[in-house]
Amino acid sequence: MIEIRWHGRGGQGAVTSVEMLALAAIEEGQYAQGFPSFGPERRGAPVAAFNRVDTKHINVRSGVYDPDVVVVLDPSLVGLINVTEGLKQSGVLVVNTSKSPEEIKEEVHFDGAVAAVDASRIAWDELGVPITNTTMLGAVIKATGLVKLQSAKSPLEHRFGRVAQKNIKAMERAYNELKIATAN
Amino acid sequence: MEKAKKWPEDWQEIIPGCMVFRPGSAREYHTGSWRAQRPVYDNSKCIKCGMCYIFCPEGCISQDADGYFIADLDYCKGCGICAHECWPGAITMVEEG
Amino acid sequence: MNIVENFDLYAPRLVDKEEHFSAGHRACQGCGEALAIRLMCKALGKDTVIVNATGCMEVVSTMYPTTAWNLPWIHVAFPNSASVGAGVEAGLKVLRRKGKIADRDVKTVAIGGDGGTFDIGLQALSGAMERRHDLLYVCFDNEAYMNTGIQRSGATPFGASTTTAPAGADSTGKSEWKKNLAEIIAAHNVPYVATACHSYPFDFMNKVKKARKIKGPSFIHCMSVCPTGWRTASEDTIKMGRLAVETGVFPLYEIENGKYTMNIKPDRLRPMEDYLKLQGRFRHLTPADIEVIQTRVNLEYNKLLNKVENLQSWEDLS
Amino acid sequence: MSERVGMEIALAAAETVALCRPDVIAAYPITPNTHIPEHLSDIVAEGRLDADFICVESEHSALSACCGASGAGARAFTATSSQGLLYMAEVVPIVSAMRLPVVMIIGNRALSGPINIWNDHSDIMSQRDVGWISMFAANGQEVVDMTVQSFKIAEHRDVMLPVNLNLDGFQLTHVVEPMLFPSQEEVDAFLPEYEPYAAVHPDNIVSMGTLALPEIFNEVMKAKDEVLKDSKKVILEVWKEWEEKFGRTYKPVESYRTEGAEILLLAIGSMAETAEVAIDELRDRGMPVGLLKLRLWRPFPFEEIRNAVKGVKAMAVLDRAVSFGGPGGPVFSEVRSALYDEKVRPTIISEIIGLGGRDVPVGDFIKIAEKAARVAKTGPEEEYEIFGVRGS
Repeated sequence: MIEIRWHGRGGQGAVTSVEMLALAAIEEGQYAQGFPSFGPERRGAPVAAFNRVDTKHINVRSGVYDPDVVVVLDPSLVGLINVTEGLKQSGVLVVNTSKSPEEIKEEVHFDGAVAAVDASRIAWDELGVPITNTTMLGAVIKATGLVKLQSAKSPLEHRFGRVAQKNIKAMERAYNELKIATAN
Repeated sequence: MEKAKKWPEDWQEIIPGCMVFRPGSAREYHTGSWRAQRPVYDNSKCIKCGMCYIFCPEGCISQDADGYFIADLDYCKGCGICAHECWPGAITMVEEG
Repeated sequence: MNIVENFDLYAPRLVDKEEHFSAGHRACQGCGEALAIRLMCKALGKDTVIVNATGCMEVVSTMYPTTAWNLPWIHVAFPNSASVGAGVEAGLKVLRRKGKIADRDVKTVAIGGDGGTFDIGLQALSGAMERRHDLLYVCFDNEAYMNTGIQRSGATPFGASTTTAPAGADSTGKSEWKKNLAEIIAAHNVPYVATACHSYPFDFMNKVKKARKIKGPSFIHCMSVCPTGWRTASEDTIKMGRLAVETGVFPLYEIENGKYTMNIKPDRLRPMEDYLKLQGRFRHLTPADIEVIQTRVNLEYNKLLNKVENLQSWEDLS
Repeated sequence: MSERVGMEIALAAAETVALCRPDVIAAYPITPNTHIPEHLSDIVAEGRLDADFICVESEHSALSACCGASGAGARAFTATSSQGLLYMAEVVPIVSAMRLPVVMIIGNRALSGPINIWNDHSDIMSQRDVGWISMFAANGQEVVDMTVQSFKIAEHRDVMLPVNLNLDGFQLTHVVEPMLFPSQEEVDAFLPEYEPYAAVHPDNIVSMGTLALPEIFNEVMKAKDEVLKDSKKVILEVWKEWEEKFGRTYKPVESYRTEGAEILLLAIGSMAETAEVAIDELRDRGMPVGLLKLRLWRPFPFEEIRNAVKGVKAMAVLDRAVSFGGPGGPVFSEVRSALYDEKVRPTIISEIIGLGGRDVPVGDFIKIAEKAARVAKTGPEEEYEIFGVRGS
C-alpha cells in the first residue's frame, strides 16, 4: 500500500487532487482512498489531504503518519511547514517550485528522492490561474508511476467539463517537465 | 358502526402505530353524561333559522322532518350556547335530574 | 337585532350537513375551538387531510382506539404541524404525479393552537410559508396554553392573568402585548391571510373556502374563545367572540395579495371594558389598566384602518 | 450488472438513495452529512430522480416532513448528524411509534459541547432507546448495500419501522473509494414499490398519531418492543437475499479471524476495519486474537453475541461514546449485560476511543488487545477507560 500526503492551501484544490488520483487508480481496477484532513480550515490556510493506493481492499481508516509520497502544491509552504514529516526515506517528495529538485533537497534536508516542477507557471500558461492541483497530478503520476497518465484523463474530463482539456494539458506538461533528484 | 371494546385487552390487539381506522368512532363515548342542564325547545317560538345547529360545538343538533331542531342528548354537554344564541327564545336550559 | 353578520335564515341549508368532526369529542363545555374546527371542516369538505399540532384539539379528539375525525388526520408533535403538513403535501403531490393515488385535488390543512403557532411552531410555520407549499394553516387562538392549564403564550393579551403570568400584588398579569401573527405571515408574501372567529361562522367558512382554493400557502388566524381559560360562562362563547370583534381588539380582515379588507366594520367600537369585565382572567384590572389597554387597542385598530385604506394589491403595483 | 465506481462515500449514499426511488427527501445541512442531501438535490435538479426535495428550515422539520410524507404513503428519506439528530430528537421516537418506515442516514459526529464536527458515536448512542432499527456500516460498499437494504427492511409489512444507518462522519462520509453499485434494474427487482399499510387520504380515512392513556400505554409499548425485536427475522431474510443476489454477506455480528481466539476486540463502525489490520499483525506474532464487528445495534443481537464469545477469555469492547457517570461505553454495557447470565463468560473491559475525531491508529488496537490479554489473567483494572487520554 502506498500512502500519499498532499499539502496545499485552502481553496487550491488539494481535495480535488486526491479525488482525481483515487479515481484514476480505481479506474485501473486498483483500490484507493482519497480524503481531506477534515479540518475547519478556510481559504488560504495550509491544508493537507491524503491518498492510499493498493491492489486490494484498503481497511485502514486512520490518519496517514508515514507517507510514501508527499506532494506540495504551493511553493510557499516549503520552509513554512515541515513537509517531510514522517516521509519514508524510501519515499519521494514532489514539489511545485521554480527551483531545481537538488535545491529543494538541500532546503528540506531530505535524503530520499525529490521531484520538482514549476507547476505554477504551467498552470498560469495553460489555465490562466495559479491553481496547481491538476497540474501536480501529472507530476505525482510521473514521480510514482502509481497510475497511468491516461487513467487520470477521464476523471478530469468528468470533473472539469469544458475546461477539462486545459487541465489535461497542464497535467501532461507537468508529467513531461518533472525533474527528479534521486535518493542519496 | 361496529362497537369496539373500550380498550384493547392485550398488546397483540394494538393496531400498528395506534392508528384508528374507524372514522368518527368518538361517538362511542357519550359526552351527554357531562351535562348539568339540557336544552328544551319550544317549537312554537322556533323560526327554524338553524343558529343553534350552526353554533353547537358538539355538532349534536339536527333538524327533524318538520324542520324543527333537536339536540342529541347522548352528546349534548349542556353548554347553553344554543339557548343563548336563540334570539326568538325558543330554547331554554333546564336543570337535569 | 344584529345577531350574526349577514344574517341568513335557514342556515343549515347553506352548509355541508356532514359532521366531519364528530360528537363524542372531549372538549370542554362551550369550547369555541371545537366549534371552530367543526365549522372549518364543513367548509373544507371531504377532500382534505388534517395535520394537527399537539394541543387541546388533538387530545380531545383522538383517544385511541377512537377518533372524532371523519377526515384523514395525522398528528406528530407540538411544534411541527406546518412541517408535517409540508411533508403530507409533498407526499400527496408526488404520489399523484406518479399515478399512485387518485388524480384529484386533496388539500392539506395544518392546524394548531396559539402555543403551537405563535410560539413553539413559528419556525416550522415560517419555513412552510416561505417554501410556498400548497398548504392552508389555521391557527385556533385561545390566547394561552390551555391544554397544559392556561399558561401565557405569545398570543396572550396584555393584562390577562395566566398560571405563568399571574396577577398579583406586583403584577397585572401578562405585561407584554399580543404578537401580531397575521402581519408576520403576511410578511412572507403569503397571497391569502385572514383573521376570523367562530362567532362569525359564515365569514369564517367563506374564508376557509377562499383559502382552500389558493394554490400555495394561505393562513387563517381564528380567534377561539376558551371558557375555561378565559373564565367566562360556557354559554357566552359566541358572545365573547362577537365582543372581541365589536371592541376592535380582534378585527376581522383579509389580506389578499397585499390588499387589506375589513370584513366586519362596526360603526363605533364598543369600549374594551364591555369585553374585559366578562372575563375572569381580566378581573384584577383597574380602570387605569383598562385605559392603557383601550389606548393600545385604538392605536392598533387605527393602524389597521390605515392599511385598509391605503395599501393596494400587489397586482396593481406591478 | 453492478458497476465499480470511485466516489466520495456521502455521494455514493446519495446515489444509492436515488436508486431506491424515494418520493420525498427532506433534509437540513449539517457537517459531516451535508454532501448527502446536497447531492440528492443535484440528482433531483438534474431530473434523474422524480422526488420532492424539501429544503427545510431545521432538522426538526426534516424529520417532521418525512413523517408527513410517509404518513401520506410516500417513501421518505432524510440524513443528519450530531446536533441535527438531537434537534430531531422530539420526533425520533414518534416516527417508530407511528410505524412510519422513514430511512435516515446518520453521518456520525460528536455531540457538542464543546462544539466539534468530527466523528464519534455520541449522537446515535443518545438516540438508542427510541424504537428504530439501527445499523452501522464500516466502509463505502456497506453504505451502498445497507442503504438499499434499509428501505426494504423498514417497509416490510412485518416491520414498518424507521431505520437509521450509521456511517462515521469524515472517516467514511468524506472518503473517496471504489464501490460496486447495483443497477437500477437490480434495485427495482430487490426493492418493491412501497405499499403503505395506511396513508392519510380521503379514499381510506385513518387517524394517525392518536393519544394513548395509561390504561393502554404498557400494551402499546410492549407492542412496539416486540415488533422491533421481531424485525430481526426480516433483517436476516433481507441480508440473505442480498447475499444471494449480490454475493456480499451481512450479519448482525461479524467475526474476523476468531478461530481459536482467546482474546477478542469488539468494534463498531469504520474502526472495525482498521482493527483488522491490528488483528493481522497480532496473529502474525502468534497471539490468539480475533475481532467482532457489531453491525446491528437495534434490535440488539444478544444470541449472536453469546455465541461469538464461546471459549474466549477476555474481550475489549471499543466504544466511540462516553456514558458519563455510567457503567462504561454504551456498546460495552449492552455486551456485558448480554453475557451476564452465561455460566462461562469472558472478562470484559470497556475501552472508549476515538472521541470527537481523535484518530485511532492501528497501534491503539494492538495496545488494547495486549491489555485484554493481560486482564484475562489478572482481571479488570477499572470500570472503564478513555483509552490514551493524556494525564492518566
